[in-house]
Amino acid sequence: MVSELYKRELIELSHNPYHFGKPKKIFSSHETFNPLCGDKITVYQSIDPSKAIELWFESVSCIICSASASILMKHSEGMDLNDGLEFIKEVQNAINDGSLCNHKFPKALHCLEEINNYPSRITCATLPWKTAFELLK
Amino acid sequence: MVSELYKRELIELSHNPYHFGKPKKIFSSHETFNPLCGDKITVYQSIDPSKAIELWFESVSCIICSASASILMKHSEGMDLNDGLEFIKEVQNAINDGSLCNHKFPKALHCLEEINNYPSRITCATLPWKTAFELLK
Amino acid sequence: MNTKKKEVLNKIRDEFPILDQKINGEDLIYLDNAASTQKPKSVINAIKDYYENDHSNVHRGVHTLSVRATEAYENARVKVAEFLNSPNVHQIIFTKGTTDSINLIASSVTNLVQKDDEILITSMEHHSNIVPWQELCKRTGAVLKVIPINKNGELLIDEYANMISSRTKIISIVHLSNTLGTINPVEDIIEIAKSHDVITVIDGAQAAGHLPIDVQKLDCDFYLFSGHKIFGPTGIGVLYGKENILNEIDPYQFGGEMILKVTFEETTYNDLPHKFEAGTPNIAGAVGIGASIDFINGLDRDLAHQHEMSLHDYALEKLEEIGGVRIIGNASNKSAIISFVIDGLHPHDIGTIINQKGIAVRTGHHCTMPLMDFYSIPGTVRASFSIYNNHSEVDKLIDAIKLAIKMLK
Amino acid sequence: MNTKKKEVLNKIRDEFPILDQKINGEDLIYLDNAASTQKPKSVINAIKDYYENDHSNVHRGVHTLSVRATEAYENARVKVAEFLNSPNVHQIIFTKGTTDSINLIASSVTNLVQKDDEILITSMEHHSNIVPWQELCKRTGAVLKVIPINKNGELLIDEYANMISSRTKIISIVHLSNTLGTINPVEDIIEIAKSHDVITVIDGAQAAGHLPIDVQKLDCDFYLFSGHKIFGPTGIGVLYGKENILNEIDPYQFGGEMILKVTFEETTYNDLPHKFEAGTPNIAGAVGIGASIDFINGLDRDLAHQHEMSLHDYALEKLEEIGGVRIIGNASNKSAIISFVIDGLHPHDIGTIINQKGIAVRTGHHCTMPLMDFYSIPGTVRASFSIYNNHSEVDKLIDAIKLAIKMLK
Ligand SMILES: Cc1ncc(COP(=O)(O)O)c(C=O)c1O
Ligand SMILES: Cc1ncc(COP(=O)(O)O)c(C=O)c1O
Repeated sequence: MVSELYKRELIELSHNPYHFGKPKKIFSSHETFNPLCGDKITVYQSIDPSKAIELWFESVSCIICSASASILMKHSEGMDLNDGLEFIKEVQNAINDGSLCNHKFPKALHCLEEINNYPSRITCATLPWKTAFELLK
Repeated sequence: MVSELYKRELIELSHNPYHFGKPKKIFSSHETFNPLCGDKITVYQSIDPSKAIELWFESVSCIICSASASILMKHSEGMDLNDGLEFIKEVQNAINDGSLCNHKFPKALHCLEEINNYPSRITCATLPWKTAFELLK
Repeated sequence: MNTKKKEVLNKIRDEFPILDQKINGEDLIYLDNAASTQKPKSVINAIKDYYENDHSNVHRGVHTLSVRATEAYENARVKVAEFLNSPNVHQIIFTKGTTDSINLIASSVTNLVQKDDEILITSMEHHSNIVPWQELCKRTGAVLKVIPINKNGELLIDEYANMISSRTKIISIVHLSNTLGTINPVEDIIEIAKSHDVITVIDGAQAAGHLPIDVQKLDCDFYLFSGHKIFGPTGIGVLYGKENILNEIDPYQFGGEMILKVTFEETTYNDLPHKFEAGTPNIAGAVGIGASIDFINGLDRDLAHQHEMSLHDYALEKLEEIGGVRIIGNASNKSAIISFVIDGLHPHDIGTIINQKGIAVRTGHHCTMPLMDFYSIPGTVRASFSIYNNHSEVDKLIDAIKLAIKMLK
Repeated sequence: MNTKKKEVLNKIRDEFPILDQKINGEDLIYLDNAASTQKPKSVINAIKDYYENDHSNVHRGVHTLSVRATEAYENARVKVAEFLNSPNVHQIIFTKGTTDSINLIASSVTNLVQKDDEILITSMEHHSNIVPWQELCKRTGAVLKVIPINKNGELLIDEYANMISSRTKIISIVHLSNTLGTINPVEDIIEIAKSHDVITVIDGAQAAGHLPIDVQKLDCDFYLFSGHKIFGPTGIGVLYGKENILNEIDPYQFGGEMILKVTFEETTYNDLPHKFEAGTPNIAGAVGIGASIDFINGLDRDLAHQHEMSLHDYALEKLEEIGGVRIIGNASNKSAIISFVIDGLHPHDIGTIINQKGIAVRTGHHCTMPLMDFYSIPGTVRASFSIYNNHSEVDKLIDAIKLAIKMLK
């Protein structure tokens, strides 16, 4: 059921995403497009990533993408660069194969698990993670 | 029946075509290809066509094409240029629509009438006429 | 609607086997016709029959199947020629689709285009009618100019008349916009272009299935469309061209069929239409597009048009009653395509939710990104109607949209 | 042949509905398989089922039919990737056919080719693998060089080794000659090319249906073939390319699907494979080629090969007994294709007469005119065998040829 995809918490997240907007200082940034719809997301790193990860984002995007970005911003914050990159890669894979309900991931990610049943929307969920990886790698 | 297409007289004609080969003197010449098979035919006019038509031909070609060319060489010989061009045009059309058995055409042409039932071979029959028309027009 | 008409329409709908299915437990409601139409039995069977009875390679064979396949293929060309009222059959070139047709032209005219020449397109073009011209401009140093539109989605004809000049070489415009539904006044546009000796290219991808097309009356140099948008198969398209220009421009692809004579030193090209059809063609595709033209010819086209427009008008009325809905494209001359956005909601989320109710609409930029930029929107929800849709489907669409709004707000 | 094998072969033959018909009152004997193979029920039904159940436009839709159509299309790509043992699925590009594939390459490599670079082909190439390179040479000032063959129709490998040099940029050769049946030693050819950093293009139009293909083992840069020659539909073909070179070369066609972002100023291209697939693809064609690969995978390929070669050997023996018959193509490594000429008779006349007996052979130059020039012949009669042919068909072919000779001499 589509109501399982559009869980309340997901919708809320998308209405009030964490670290949405340009940060005051920009260390680096990367922009990508969702090939499905042309939606654009820009991910910013506000400080030197060798110190810690601190991401912000701007996008015109759907609920799935905004909520996914919000979770990324929040849960990568303060991570060490290498750990962060690994985390991002793992989440990307888990979104693709529907294994987000794994104890190693933050609970917030569970609300994206259903996306695996909507193959045309998977890129909406992975786009922020893909963009952040490109930015930080 | 295919034996009606390959009438004895047609085969004989193709074995011994009239005015086959380069004439001693060449006034003009034109070469074309059969798009079906790549066969080449060259038609030569040996004298000034404003005096009279006198055609020769060289070709590597099938029975249909050789016989058709032979008939053309023979029956256009000595014609006035305008009459000749009209004759050539009319025969081309008649080959296409299967109306060669018309009293206005030389009897020799009747042996080509069946070609109309072999659509893929029509160009074999019309090629010499088309080439001659291009040459003389 | 009277019962007679209803019966006719129901009968037509029965011709489309795909429509008779459940999606997520609900009746399929297919409103994505501008992306691709469904296929009537007659088209599906024509392809099947061809493969079961007549298939062979064409043109160079003397055996019966080859003759039959050639006839099937060439008969399809005759049907297309009549469909467009082309003066000659050999002015019809089969391609892979509209995109292939435009790429063919944009590539083959290269030698006619010089530095600083201008190519005109419009703000409402499909990417297929933008990017090939950008590439032509890159190759030649020509300049791409864009005819603007107003917020209703109508071309600014006066601007166009000002933009066209002796530098203009080509104008390529969409007949019927896939995003806005706008029907452009192509006759007038072509007339103005002709008076400046400009080559006219009409992208008829959307128009060919909905409007009667007469290329002689239009007097355009090129007209293009795709089989899959006129009830025909995928992988086949049409390029109509005026004879003189088809003879003048270069061939596009090279290989079998398009040659008369090949040596390693030199190659002689074949006559029209073969000059532009290299390689084994999509024979079954041509057979299919022929059958789709027969299908269209068998329709009462006035009835079809009335019916589609009545669905359009009805849906528009109902949509406008929903709070927060904004219609994108309000041209005075329109076809049965409705694009809209809903305040605060993303088209994809709406599309995903109404799909739960069995409803197929297209969401996104519809391959018209510059147009999305013009309206400052990321994309739209687009419902596009065909002859087999009906009013109760519109009702369900409206209900589903209301549900989506409730769920997502 | 033992009864078990015979049963298997009969069962396979029953899969092809077209074969069960009379031509001119005689059983159809289809020996024109090198031009195009016939289609098994599974392929015809896959296309029909697709249109009856799943059709929609692909890639940009969120509704169920669009997801299904995308999956059907992309699954076909996976099948092709496995069929060729491609390291990655996105290295498989769908095209219109072999001719389209070669044109794509010859166009897209333009920027890699400089004046006086050399392009190598062979004397036995199909026009589709000659003319696109001639055009590339015209555009760039590169030089086309032709690797010679001997009278048996075998490539002169030593000559090739001498011809290749630091100037050589590309070699494009046929894997299996459609006219001669010659199987070229492509592994060796590619190995030599690699040691000179030469881009290798293999025209697999004839090979893909008859030989197991492993692009990783071959280590070629490009491999190409057509659906319609491997029991699949018309209008679909394949281009396999190595990832680095596919990324390096320019896109070929421009429009929808192949872009990431379009503005009127600038366009960003999409990733592989989409970069090379502009416009709505031939979705049903891809579904069909997928089904044809399933069909081939379901065959006992050793049995198929043995059977075809036994038909070849038997026909060859019988033909050589007929006075005046000359076989064109006697390579030591051959496939089940026999070309021949008969003293004093033109191939077309023979073809027309044996068609009266229901027999379909191809006659003419087979799109290899330079090869015809090499043998100083206008064309050949070509009988090409497939899995569904049988020995009694060969007998009838021989009888019909004898009849033709009697009639025409
Ligand atoms: C060896 C070879 N190369 C290329 C082609 C061209 O294939 P298509 O006509 O399917 O593009 C053919 C088929 O005629 C062929 O036999
Ligand atoms: C207006 C317009 N032009 C061009 C195209 C491209 O057509 P195709 O994808 O069939 O090549 C489309 C279809 O998407 C269209 O709607």
